[in-house]
Amino acid sequence: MSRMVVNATVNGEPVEFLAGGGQSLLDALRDELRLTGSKEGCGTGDCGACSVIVDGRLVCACLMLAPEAEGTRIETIEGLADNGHLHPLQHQFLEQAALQCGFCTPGLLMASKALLDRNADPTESEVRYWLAGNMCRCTGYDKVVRAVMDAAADLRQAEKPR
Amino acid sequence: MSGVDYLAPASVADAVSALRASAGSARLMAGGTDLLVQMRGGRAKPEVVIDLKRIPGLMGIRGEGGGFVIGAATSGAALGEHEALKAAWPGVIEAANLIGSTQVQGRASLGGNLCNASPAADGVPALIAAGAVCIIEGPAGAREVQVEKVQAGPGKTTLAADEILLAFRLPPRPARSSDAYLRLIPRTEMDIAVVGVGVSLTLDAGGVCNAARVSVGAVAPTCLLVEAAGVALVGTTLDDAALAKMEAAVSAACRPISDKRGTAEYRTKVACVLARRAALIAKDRANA
Amino acid sequence: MSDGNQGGVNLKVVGQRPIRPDGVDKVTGRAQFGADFHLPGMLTGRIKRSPHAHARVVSIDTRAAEKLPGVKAIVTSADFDAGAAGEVEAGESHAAMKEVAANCLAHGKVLYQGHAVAAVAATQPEIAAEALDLIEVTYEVLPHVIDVEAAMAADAPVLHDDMYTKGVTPKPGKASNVAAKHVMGRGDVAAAFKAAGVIVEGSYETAAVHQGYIEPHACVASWGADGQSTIWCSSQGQFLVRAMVAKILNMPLSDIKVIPAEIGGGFGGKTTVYLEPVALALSRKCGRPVKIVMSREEVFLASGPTSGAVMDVRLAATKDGKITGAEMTLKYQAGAFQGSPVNLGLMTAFACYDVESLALTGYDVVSNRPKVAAYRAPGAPMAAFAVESAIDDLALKLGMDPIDLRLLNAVRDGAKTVYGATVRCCALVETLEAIKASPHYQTPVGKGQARGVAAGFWFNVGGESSAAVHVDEDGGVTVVSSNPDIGGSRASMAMMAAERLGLPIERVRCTVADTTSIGYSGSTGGSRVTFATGMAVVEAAQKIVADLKRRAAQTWECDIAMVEWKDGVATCIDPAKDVKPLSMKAIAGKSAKTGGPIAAEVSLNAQGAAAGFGVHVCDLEIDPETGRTTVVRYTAAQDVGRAIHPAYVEGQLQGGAAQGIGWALNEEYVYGKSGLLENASFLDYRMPVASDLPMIDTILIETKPNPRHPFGAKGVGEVPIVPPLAAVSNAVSRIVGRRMTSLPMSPAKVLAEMAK
Amino acid sequence: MPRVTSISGRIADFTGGVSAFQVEARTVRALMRELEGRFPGLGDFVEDQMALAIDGEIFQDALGAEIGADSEIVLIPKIAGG
Repeated sequence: MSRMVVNATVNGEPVEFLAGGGQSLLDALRDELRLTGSKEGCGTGDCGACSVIVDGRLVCACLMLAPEAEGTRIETIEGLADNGHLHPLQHQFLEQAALQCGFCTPGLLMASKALLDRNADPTESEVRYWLAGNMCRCTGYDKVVRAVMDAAADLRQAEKPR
Repeated sequence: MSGVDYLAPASVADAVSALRASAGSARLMAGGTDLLVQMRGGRAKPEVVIDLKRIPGLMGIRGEGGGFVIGAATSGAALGEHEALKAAWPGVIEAANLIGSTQVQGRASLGGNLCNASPAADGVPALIAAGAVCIIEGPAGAREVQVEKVQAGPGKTTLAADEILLAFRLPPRPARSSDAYLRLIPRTEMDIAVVGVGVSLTLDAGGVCNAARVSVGAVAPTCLLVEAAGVALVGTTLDDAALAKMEAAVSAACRPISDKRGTAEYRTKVACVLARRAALIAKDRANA
Repeated sequence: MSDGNQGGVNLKVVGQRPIRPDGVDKVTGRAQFGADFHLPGMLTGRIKRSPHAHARVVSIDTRAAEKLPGVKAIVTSADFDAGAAGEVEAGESHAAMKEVAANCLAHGKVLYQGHAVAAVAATQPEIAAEALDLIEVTYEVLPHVIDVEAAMAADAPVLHDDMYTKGVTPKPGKASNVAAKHVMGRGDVAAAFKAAGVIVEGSYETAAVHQGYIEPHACVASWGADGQSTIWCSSQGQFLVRAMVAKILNMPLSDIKVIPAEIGGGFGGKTTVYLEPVALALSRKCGRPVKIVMSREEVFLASGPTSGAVMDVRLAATKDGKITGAEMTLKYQAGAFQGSPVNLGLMTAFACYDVESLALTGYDVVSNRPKVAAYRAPGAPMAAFAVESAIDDLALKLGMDPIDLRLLNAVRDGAKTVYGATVRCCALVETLEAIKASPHYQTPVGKGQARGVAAGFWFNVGGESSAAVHVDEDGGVTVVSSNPDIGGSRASMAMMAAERLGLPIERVRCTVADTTSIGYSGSTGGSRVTFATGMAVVEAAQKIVADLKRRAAQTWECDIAMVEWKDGVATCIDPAKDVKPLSMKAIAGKSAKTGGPIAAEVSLNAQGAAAGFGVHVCDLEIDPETGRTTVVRYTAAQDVGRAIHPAYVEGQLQGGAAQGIGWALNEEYVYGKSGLLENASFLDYRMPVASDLPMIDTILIETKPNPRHPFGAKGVGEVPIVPPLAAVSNAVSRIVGRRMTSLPMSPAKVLAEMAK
Repeated sequence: MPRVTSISGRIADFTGGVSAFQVEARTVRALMRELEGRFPGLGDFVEDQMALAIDGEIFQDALGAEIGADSEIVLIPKIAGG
């Protein structure tokens, strides 16, 4: 089996790792880079627990081969907080109790970030459809949706010129 | 997945020669959202994966001859962000954007959707209805073929083992033309279509339909072009009688199976319902 | 007030909504779940599973696999201690360990597709996968049976030739798939039906459904050369894992340390073992740590689910709606081994209603499906679906408001349940009234929509728990809990300790201990943790308060009765003493001089858990041409005693409702003719996604705090999955115009009913 | 004397069909002993697999719980949960 050297940027840091040709990006993140915040709930792109942002696009890390990451810019949950300062989404998830077991939370947060990166003021329906690929079995989504909408409001507030 | 080699050729020629060199042990990958699932489940065991996304012509959308050429590996998300394409072919784009979740949209492509050859592929009925043409490259050079000629059965296409689907050509759009795609799934998202229907049509100045194509998915081993359904609409204003005739044609064309996703009877019934609804949406859009 | 039972007055922390102590780890990806552990030299374990629904294992040839470079160990059931018997408390019933062992690795026969037959540990995942292919299992395929009524038929293939129906006298002469018959009842049912003004009846069925936790089962096991072993795993009970592994591998409990990982959902499905004994057996064979993680397909094939059920119910009532008698028969799938929650179905079926005469019969039936595991209020949702549907029929027949009908029949304190308990601190009436008065119920039903109402009950339990409270030298506090935190219990533990100690919540942290670091505790299940472990926490905090007062009295040289503890400060109330109050920090800082470290551990067996009641209302619409249902508005009200952290209590109601809606509309195990599961994936199992649901409004009823808990808490986690099945189906039935009797109400089924 | 009934048909497997009887015991521990003495196997079965409702209150694994002279004891399946 041939393994190849992959160079990419993960959470702003250049990384180099060895990847098998058939290895998923998720396995590479978890097993090679030990970034275990991205979770495997299904391995088939149905649950979104492994959501990461690659070159600005939200993807399931389980549905991308590790060698494809060559030259890309990858954002994972480990990079969402800025130097120890929680992102407004992380704040709101905590404030609103938008997690119970917390297993789907990293994926939900990354998916929500990708949404707010392109839509500063999403409707409830837009949030729900955008997050349809992120399964949560604990919360019934109510508090998750509220947290995302309130984080959007926080971000809009922070953007306002003072 | 041991022993899998990953190749990312930068040109079509390199991809074709890699494909030939693999002697049948390679799989082409666009977004990979079907292939990786099959590899994980052991249903696909390629020795080589040829990633097409680094080939310029396979990615992106360009205008050509009044129509559009869509690179076969272009992601659904990129299609949805192309305003001109969306305005001309809203049905094709809504179909492409129904494939999987937001995450899957970041990867899944119409080319992959077609070549995966699922009878329930969301993108395919819309492309067939649109009259889209596939641009295919092989050792003998390029050829073009109608989308409806590509699927050969579940998981099978009419492409030769050493051919590569490069792009789709969407024809120029006459005035007062539009299209629509509808599917039925039990949930609101994330399901495979139980039935999918694409309708594309053109109206004349008086609102009479002068061209129409209807295609259905998940009701036969391949997505079908139902020519009689399109014929039923031509020359009408999509009145109840015409729609009933179209539904009868759709119903006659359906030969579904009963499986975990739906019964044969239900699929046929719903195909008619969706065909009528999609036709009316396309009509409204064409009038708009 | 000094430090007595605070009940509901003057609470400063309890009832607030602080951020959970483990929150930051969970939103930053740092929380370590079962699959996140990595040890040096660790091997990957994989399980070889049966491709058949029912077969005799003729032989297992592992020779070729053993020769594959990188393969370090292979185990089969021969590697388990053959004498493993005895029983360990688990899930909804007592699991016979022989059967748990045979479920972890098949012994003689495979009883369902996906049943584990062997396992391998190898240096790389790819090698482990290749080794699985090289293990050659020869099967003699046997006829299979999937559905519960087919399994009960006289000519059905029998799974266990030593299974004779229990609970029938005389003992049956021949083995069958009916593991047990249960009968409960009281009064004179025949007379009730004879005198009835109205009778309604119906037959119902529900599909097997999976708990659907997003985290697949995962563990790492490491066996030491001296036999001392460590297991890291996500489970609902580290002590339960230890007990089961010890029995299956015939090891002393003290040689096994189980470290609970963060758990990615369980809902009852992680109250047993699948992987842990296998991983430890592999590690024992090769001396290296072994990690096994299930794929999602394996989770569906070989863990969970809960029983599908076939049910008949018949109600007798007076013309003004008083239910006077009921008959019910429940047939529950147990999966491959006995132990469906049918008993609990019988006990809960009419628990919301004061019905004089009852005749209830249940059957526990094995078939070639995965062994069922506990699932949130095990056994109750299906029975409630049948009963609440029948009550809706009664309301329609009598032209009564469904809430008024339930109010007329609702149990109140002092009522006798069919299972012998007397109802106490029950707020079902208040819960029904709250729904009736809710903005939702007060809003007219939308055009083209319908509304369904249903109630539900769960016992909630207490049981064995341990907790410790440690006062740090700076006056901060660490609470050590004995229960895996599945949905925020560290927050409620810390809050209860803070409340009793009079500290701000920020000064109290909470951790979950491994099996060597705290006394025994039952699992996180049965809605028991906030009640029982919470009781241990509060008692430990109470001991700390007493100790702090003693130390203050010692410092001041006064009588301890003259010391008051309030807001985290000791004050001397002896007017003769002129001393400054002593803070927690001041006392803790000098603890060495007043008797040493300040800590307390409490282990107890909590009695006095109080049952909970829920009432849900659901508005929905149906596409008349496709049969697709859309839930447009949903409200859940529940009798919660007192909400310690209301946001997490609301979350329990919302999550339970969502699971119940999935159960009602789309979730099911689909089997083909060959007895194989056709939808072992999230894609085709169809749990609700965000766009499938509306906001779920909640109403917490706190009028009847549980007097047996220091702050009045009742369990809350399980009740909310009981009402939704019928709340949804009652609404669907009203639109369809016929009683929907079969779950899930998938579009095709609804359309077919509408066409009738 | 305290009176014992059961809602579980399983008890009949041990009692030969008897479903209600009186006992002398004044604690749960004594009750288990008495059940085992009268119906071999039943005491152990109840102790391992059953809970008790004593005068309407449920006790699980509570051998020390007291039984009044006129108590009503119902043997019920143990309740756990999910």
